Amino acid sequence: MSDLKPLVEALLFGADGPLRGDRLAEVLEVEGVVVNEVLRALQTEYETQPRGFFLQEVAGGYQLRTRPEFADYLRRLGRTRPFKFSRPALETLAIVAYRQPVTRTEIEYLRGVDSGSVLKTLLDKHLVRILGKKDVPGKPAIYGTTREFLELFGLVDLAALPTLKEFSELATDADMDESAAVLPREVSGD
Amino acid sequence: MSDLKPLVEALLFGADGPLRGDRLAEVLEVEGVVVNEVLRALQTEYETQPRGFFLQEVAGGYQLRTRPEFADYLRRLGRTRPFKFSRPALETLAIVAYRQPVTRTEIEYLRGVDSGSVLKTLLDKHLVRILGKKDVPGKPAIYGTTREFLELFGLVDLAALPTLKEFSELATDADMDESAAVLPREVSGD
Amino acid sequence: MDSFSVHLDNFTGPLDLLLHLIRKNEMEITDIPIAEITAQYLAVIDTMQTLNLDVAGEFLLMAATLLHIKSRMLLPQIAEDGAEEEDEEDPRAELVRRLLEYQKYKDAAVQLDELPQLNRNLYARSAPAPEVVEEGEGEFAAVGLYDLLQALQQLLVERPEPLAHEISAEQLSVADRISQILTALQGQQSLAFTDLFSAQISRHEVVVTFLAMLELVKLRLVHLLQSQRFGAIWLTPAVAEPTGLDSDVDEETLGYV
Repeated sequence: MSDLKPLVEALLFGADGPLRGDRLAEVLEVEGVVVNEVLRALQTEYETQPRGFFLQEVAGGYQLRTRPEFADYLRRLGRTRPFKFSRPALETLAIVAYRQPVTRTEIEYLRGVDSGSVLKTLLDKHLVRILGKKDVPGKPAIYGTTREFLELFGLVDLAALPTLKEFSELATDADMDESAAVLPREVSGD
Repeated sequence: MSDLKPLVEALLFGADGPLRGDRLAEVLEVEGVVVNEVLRALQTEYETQPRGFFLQEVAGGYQLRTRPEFADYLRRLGRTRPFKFSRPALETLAIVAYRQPVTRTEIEYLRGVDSGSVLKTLLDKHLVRILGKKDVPGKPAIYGTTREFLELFGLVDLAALPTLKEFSELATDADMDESAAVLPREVSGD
Repeated sequence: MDSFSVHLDNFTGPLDLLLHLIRKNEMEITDIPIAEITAQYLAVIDTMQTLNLDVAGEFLLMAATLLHIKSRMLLPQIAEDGAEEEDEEDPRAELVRRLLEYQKYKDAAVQLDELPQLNRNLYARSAPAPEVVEEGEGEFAAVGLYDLLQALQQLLVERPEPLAHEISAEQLSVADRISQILTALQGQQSLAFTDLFSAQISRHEVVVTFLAMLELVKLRLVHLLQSQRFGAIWLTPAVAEPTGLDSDVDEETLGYV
């Protein structure tokens, strides 16, 4: 088992996306339980040792990612630029994520505004996809989130989305600050 | 010094190529000698610990690379690299999907280019199949999509293919709306 | 009232603006003082200098909704037999439901944005190890229906004729609506704004109607009057015979195409 650790680390390191446990088992020609054991051991190791990265369970697989506390420095490298979500984009994405499968009409009823262009941008960015058609008159397209969406937000699956708060009254401005909380963080390297 | 190790590891991990020592010093805002010390310490660590990767000095910089002894396993990962759709393949597939039953001549009329090899690839991939012969002079083969096509796109049946109408509505809205750039890429400040 | 300093650009939509006004005034969601909130809402709309029409339509639609609720609140609910109707739902109920529902997703959007995000808070390796980069063919890369549609769309742009029949987005235009309103007004003293809509009207039509109405006011073909007592909007013809104009309103010049 212990001699598999460096090898699994190498595979996680070399993969170009999250690696599924069963894929690892296939490549290593070992049982899935063995792989899971190694993955857990690595996870513990990265947590207890002072490392630059950790093992994240994401989109049904496992991926090595840098620790969030180093984000400022990595941004200075200027390698990949983060998405900067507008508030309409985030609202629309949240509705698609939580309500999928959802039609454009439903999104627009919830938001109270036309959401065609926002939806198109989310489709362009591969965060939202067309799942098919709804079996109602007019056969509107139904939308859902993608694997890339899970990867972007570091979610194992849709069940890992933060729990929706049910409101029975309006939150106060202190509970939910209009602008400050929603505006994307400033990411420039200054 | 020792607290810089995880951070330097994160930077080496996240960089998209070899990182020069002076670039690291700049990002970390420390002296070059400090960086060199940390790099040497990491190098020793990776050699003495059972790790999946090592630090290689390359092209005037430093890069984390998987250990050569794991190359065979990494190649196994590589062999199942997903088949990426080329633009001609996607175009041809779209025409077959929406216009089936369709002949090669019709496909080529729409695309304006020879589509024989693309069509062959799609046949090989079992995404397109020959439905029969068209009852016109020359008896050309007529093409349609397969069950695998439906599975790949997560469709119950062909009727679940979204119409172009809804799609063009999204596209038109986006063209009209100047706020189409809802997800501008962050302009980095350095 | 500092509601005049509110900029519409700061709000993602009319529900967002309403939420802000309600919170700012510390109003009770289950008992919104509809007259007050309507006045404040309209004040914000009025002070808008630059009108992004695409957005404005929806803000105006909400204004109409508020005015409608206001009039229903003032109107005593009388049933056929003259007795007070008790089962009648509060006219504000649907709006309250929508506000609460909207608030839920607005909050979810904030939570989503707070999640550690790839390439913002954490980074993965950008390129696979050299050993992995090797041309091979395995499974298909995830490709969405959207990509398929986009490929087709691109073809349509380049060669529009063959597949063009699939696009038939026949929707009511502002110019059409202007003609219809003028026709309806012919020979009338006035027309209730609500009479312009049937029960099953689509959201698109409501917005188009609003835009048409604004255009008619701008062209000085129609006056809008609001009755003191019920707050309903009435349309009255500004000219006796709006001849000729109902037939050749040019959509291009209106800028709504």
